[in-house]
Amino acid sequence: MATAAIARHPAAFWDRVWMWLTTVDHKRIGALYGVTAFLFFLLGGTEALFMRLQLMRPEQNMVPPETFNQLFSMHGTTMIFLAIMPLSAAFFNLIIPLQIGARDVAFPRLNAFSYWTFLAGGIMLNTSWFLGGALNAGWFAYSPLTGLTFNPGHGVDFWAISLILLGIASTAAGLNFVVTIVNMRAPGMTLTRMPVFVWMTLVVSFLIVTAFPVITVALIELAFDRAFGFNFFSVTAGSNPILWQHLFWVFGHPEVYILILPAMGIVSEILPTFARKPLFGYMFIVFSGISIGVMGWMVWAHHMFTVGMGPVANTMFTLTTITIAVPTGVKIFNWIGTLWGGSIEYKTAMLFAVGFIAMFIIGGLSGLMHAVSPSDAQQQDTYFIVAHIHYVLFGGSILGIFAGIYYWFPKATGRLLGEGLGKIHFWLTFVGFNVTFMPMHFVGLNGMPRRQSTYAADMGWNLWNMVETIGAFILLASLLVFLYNFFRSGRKGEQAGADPWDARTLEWAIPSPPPEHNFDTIPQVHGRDAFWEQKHPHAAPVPAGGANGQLHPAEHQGGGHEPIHMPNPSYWPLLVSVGLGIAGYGLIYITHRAPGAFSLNWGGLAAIVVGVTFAAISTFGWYKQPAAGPEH
Amino acid sequence: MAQAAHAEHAPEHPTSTGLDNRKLLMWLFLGSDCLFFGSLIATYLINYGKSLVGPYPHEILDILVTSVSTFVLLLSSFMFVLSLAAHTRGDYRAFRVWVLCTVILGCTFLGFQVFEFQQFVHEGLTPRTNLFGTTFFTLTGFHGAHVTIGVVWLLSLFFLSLRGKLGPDKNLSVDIAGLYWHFVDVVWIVIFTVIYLSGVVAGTNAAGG
Amino acid sequence: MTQHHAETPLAAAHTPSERWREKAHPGTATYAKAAVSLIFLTGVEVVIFYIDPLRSVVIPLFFMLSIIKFALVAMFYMHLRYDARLFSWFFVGGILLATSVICGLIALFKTIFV
Amino acid sequence: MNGRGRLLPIAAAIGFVGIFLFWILYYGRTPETPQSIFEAAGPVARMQLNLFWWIFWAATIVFIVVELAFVYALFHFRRRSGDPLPAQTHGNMPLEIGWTIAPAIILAIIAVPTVSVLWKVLTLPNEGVRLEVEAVAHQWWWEFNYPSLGIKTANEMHIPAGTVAVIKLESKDVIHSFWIPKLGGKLDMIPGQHNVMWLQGDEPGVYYGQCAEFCGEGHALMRFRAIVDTKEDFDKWTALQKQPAGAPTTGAAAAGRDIFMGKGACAGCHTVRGTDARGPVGPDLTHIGSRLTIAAGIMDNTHDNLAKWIADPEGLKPGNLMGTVITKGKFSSDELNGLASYLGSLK
Ligand code: HEA
Ligand code: HEA
Ligand code: HEC
Ligand code: CUA
Ligand SMILES: [Cu+2]
Repeated sequence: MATAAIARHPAAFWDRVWMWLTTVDHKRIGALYGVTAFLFFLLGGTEALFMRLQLMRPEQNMVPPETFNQLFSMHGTTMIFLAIMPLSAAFFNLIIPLQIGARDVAFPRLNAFSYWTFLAGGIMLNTSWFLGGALNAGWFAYSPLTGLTFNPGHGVDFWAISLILLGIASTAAGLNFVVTIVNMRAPGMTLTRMPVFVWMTLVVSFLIVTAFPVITVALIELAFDRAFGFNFFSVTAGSNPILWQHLFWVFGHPEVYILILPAMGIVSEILPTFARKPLFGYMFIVFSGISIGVMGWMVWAHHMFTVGMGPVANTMFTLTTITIAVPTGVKIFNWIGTLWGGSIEYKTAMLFAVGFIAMFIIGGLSGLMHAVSPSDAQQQDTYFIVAHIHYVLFGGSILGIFAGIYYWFPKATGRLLGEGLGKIHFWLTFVGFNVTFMPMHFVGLNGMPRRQSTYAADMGWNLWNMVETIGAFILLASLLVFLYNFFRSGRKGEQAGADPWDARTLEWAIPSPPPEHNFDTIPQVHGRDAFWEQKHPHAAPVPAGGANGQLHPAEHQGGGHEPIHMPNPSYWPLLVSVGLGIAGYGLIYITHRAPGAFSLNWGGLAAIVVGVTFAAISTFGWYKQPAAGPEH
Repeated sequence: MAQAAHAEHAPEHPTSTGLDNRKLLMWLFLGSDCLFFGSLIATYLINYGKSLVGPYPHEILDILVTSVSTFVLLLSSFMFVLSLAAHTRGDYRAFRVWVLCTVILGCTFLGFQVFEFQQFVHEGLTPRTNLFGTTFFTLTGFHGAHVTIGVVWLLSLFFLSLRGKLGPDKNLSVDIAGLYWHFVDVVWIVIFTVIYLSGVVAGTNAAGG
Repeated sequence: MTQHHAETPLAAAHTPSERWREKAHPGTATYAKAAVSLIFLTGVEVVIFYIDPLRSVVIPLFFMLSIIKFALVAMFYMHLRYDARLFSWFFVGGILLATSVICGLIALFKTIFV
Repeated sequence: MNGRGRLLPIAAAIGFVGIFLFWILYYGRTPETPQSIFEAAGPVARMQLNLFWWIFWAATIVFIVVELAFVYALFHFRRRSGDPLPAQTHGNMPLEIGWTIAPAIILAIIAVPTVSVLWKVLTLPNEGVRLEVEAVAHQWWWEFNYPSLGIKTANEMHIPAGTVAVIKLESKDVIHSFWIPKLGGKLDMIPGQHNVMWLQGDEPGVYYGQCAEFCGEGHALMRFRAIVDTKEDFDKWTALQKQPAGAPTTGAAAAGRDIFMGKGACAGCHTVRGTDARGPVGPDLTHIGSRLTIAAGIMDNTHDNLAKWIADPEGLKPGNLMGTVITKGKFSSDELNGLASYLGSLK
């Protein structure tokens, strides 16, 4: 950006680096999350491109099988844990405090800790590429393929330990956001007045804090088996390797709702804004979100219809799974209800939101087809599943996230993303997406299993695989357009002003980008769509209390001006994360091992001791440092 | 995370629910930790009776010894409520005495555990021996780790109080540490029932007919 | 949750700590009673453990006793009984979820523990 | 209303939905491919396919209705300059109830045939003739045993038409999945757990199968054939398989046998019944000459392909066990020729 200025003042550059390293401001942390996660998204996409190149034609040898296996394993893991989740976290950070009228999250330094730990986990996971090979067992890493016997390298260890780190980061963030949303709302912002995005974040945060401990346990068990020769998943010791699958999917299914609900929240914000109508059936959208979260816990074994659980279990899980279509349908129908009778303006953000709905329906319906377990026996582990996951994850989460990027970019930066390029980006994405993933339905039903490093030429899959690869390159083009737009608009995009979309929620009431303390005075909220009702008093239903629907500062005890305490910048969270990272590497290399023979690796142990000590000392520093600074 | 919660001593803002952020965080964390232990317990139960070689639970677990250590942990919880009460009253000397008692009892519990582990290894049960060993050491080991963290935490309260840094405004910090400590206690209640009492009974039933 | 939410200037009269001190914590006597009950119940558990004729029925009994112990600690020592309902929701929610996962998995693996 | 033409929204909606329907329905017309699920050749696959169509049409109707309404709204309610603020509706109770109940009814309709098929597929039929087969998965090939017939073979499963095959699935290492799309859906092969599935082929024919659970480096190359025979052919095949291996008839084959039993070290891993080769590690080769394919269905069983395979197993199937011992360049082309002749003669 201000490259010239920096060249002249190197000190200013380091000041800025320092500022970013020690920041506890939720907006900055959100930006860090966003940029980092987007880079990981591009990395995961690049991995996908290599897979598509290999699969472009039958019987190719461009990518050797072992590399191919690492590619899809890392692609899945990266997209889910390093791209979509942190991209959602970026929005939580940027938007939630603004939407609930708060100055920051409940625990700003814990928030910084979440980010740095996420970064540590992401870096650790990807360093495995250079340290002997990455995970090669698929993103759900079924045992016993991950056991030492079949997988002597370190890829699985890297995966397990970095996922534990990512789990710590996510759990910390989940705890933080539950507390923030429950406790930090502006006066008058009752639960039923919270924007839907806030609601979905709340549901997701609950899912995170409850689901992640389960995978953490599974990962610990896996890591212990591999590092110390424990027997959790050892068939020869009498254990049942299916336990891994259960633990993974007990987490894994809530996880997919962790991935989709934020996007649903984003879309629920965007539709009313551009249709200029309140969200249709607010309470129903909220309740369906909650019930999706709850029901998401009861369906995990639908990923295991073919492991031979028996007819009773398959029936149960089939029935619970298809039931989820009901609350999801309620959401979709209410979104259509929102558009119905509206006055819809197609800005790029709206295009992406609309694309989300159109594509998610397809993905949801194919999900329903998997849920029917007898015919899923023909679909499970084929490209039909791969089609489903991309329709819900790309057509759902990613389109929703892009909608959010276009929508909130002006709030975060003060500048609009270019609309012309935005529309090109959207249409390239939309077309490229369908060209890439729609044919996967066909090859899947024509019997192409997933995770194939190559396939025979006589199977009838050649044409569509070629089409899919072409689609993937259209997606590449669309992303290049987006990147160009992003950098161009960041520098010389049109000035946005506080409220470029004539929007509805509190974040648009303050300048763009928001001042460090967000709100000069904490607003008093009198209704849903608090800001909209201020701008359009005649449109607001008259509140029972006879309040005039105006946004005005909360009357505080003294009635006067409230002192603003901003949290101090702090490097302690970063240092704790660094400590954890060091300890993590130590754990990966804690033993020299071969099946049946383990000996302690002193280097690994030393790293653990150093890392833990470092983290402990930093925690103490954190503890000693006062949280809030002097008055502003 | 526990430390983080503890460390965040923001000035008291009024919150939407009137509840303190840190306390809310702690309770939520405990709810989350339930799932952590729940998964470990599920692992234990699913693998129960699946070990191919001994030693089996009923051959090796000593109910009497463990009931003593259970007793010790329960007592430590009692000590801690007394110390919280003392702190609330403003009686910091009593507070320190009770905290120290709690810590000592916690360490005693850990001592029992170390002793037990050593004993088992001696009798040929390591985490590598069989499924029982694997699941038993992991579950009780993670409980022990929680206790250890609790001991460190309580000790830090003790020293803070010695240096006069745990005044009336820090009552909540004591309260929150207590929640954690009692949680560790209730988890042990479950473990004692599942692994020790029931596990041994079921084992002898199966073995003895 | 909602009932804790004051619509107007928010709980302004109370600082949070006052709020939860409102309902006084139980006194030492109550604590002691709880402690005695806990120790007593543990004693009962150990005793019935050693009564051979009970072997076949004793496991549900263990579980009942431990639930009571659990509840005693949670209600009195963790003063959930006196504190805001929200705390109980968080905690009980976690417990229920964990219990259902355990039960679900046991059913799926058809392990008849005990 | 005049500013808001109805034609465009309707056309757009139909166009959009039409494109997708075309895409989705297209596969109904894809050429018959070896692993397509659309050509069911047995009762299990047929039940699953019928159910598939049932739910497919249900989903398609939902898709058409919802997307039509959606795209119609997108076009019909687009903003025109000078639009007033639209009516600020907040919801509608009857609608909400309606669109909660309607999907529930559709789901109930789906659930009934689902559960009925589910039980039929997952419980063994207790009538009719049955044949028991044991399928054992290895990284990355298949072993087939017929305990009642005393037969052991590899990579090709023969079953008689019109007979229920009860297949016991096992694995010797990691999890694999047994799948012959035209005969029925897959079931996993899990070490330490014995899954049982049943299949039946109506008509004689060769059906492609493939391992469907990711099982490591060679997963993509872990294929097999299921051969449904007429009753007579099956009996003939059975009789042949029970025989020990025949002696080599040509000179090249005899030379090949000597290498096989001797310096080639083949006998350490492979069994050829009736000879000294009793290796338990690799596929049973007693009647390799009678198979259609070699190396788990990745190549036709020809003399050249056999030679190619023995020359460089690692190159053809990276990571496989045979390649750890039989490395490239180990054999001269004469030796390869001999080995291939010998194996080819083992009809
Ligand atoms: C964002 C993530 C996301 C979302 C939202 C979903 C949503 C759903 N998923 Fe999906 N799923 C994944 C991500 C996701 N999934 C992933 C990543 C995998 C693969 C993992 C792997 O193996 O690698 C997977 C795999 C997967 C399987 C396992 C398949 C197999 O391996 O054999 C199943 C089986 O039941 C399934 C079902 C469903 C269902 C029923 C829904 C439902 O929630 C969908 C509900 C939506 C609708 C139904 C559409 C809209 C509704 C209406 C318009 C109302 C009217 C509708 C009717 C009455 C039918 N999914
Ligand atoms: C959010 C999740 C997400 C997203 C967005 C994607 C995006 C894509 N995915 Fe996939 N995918 C998964 C989640 C996701 N995926 C999961 C969970 C699996 C299962 C894994 C498993 O089996 O274990 C899977 C599996 C999977 C497979 C199956 C592999 C197999 O079974 O063998 C394939 C095959 O084509 C594929 C392709 C793609 C493609 C082409 C994209 C494209 O949309 C990608 C588009 C992105 C780009 C094209 C990148 C552009 C790059 C740049 C612009 C870089 C420029 C660089 C700089 C400037 C530095 N994915
Ligand atoms: C280290 C063990 C080992 C040795 C030695 C070995 N093989 Fe193999 N062989 C295997 C395994 C394992 C397979 C299955 C490979 C696969 O398909 O994944 C196999 C497969 C084959 C096949 C294909 C079988 C089929 O059913 O399709 C042939 C033919 C074969 N080997 C011939 C030979 C010959 C000839 C030699 C000696 C020159 C030899 N093998 C030595 C292990 C071995
Ligand atoms: Cu065997 Cu895949
Ligand atoms: Cu799922």
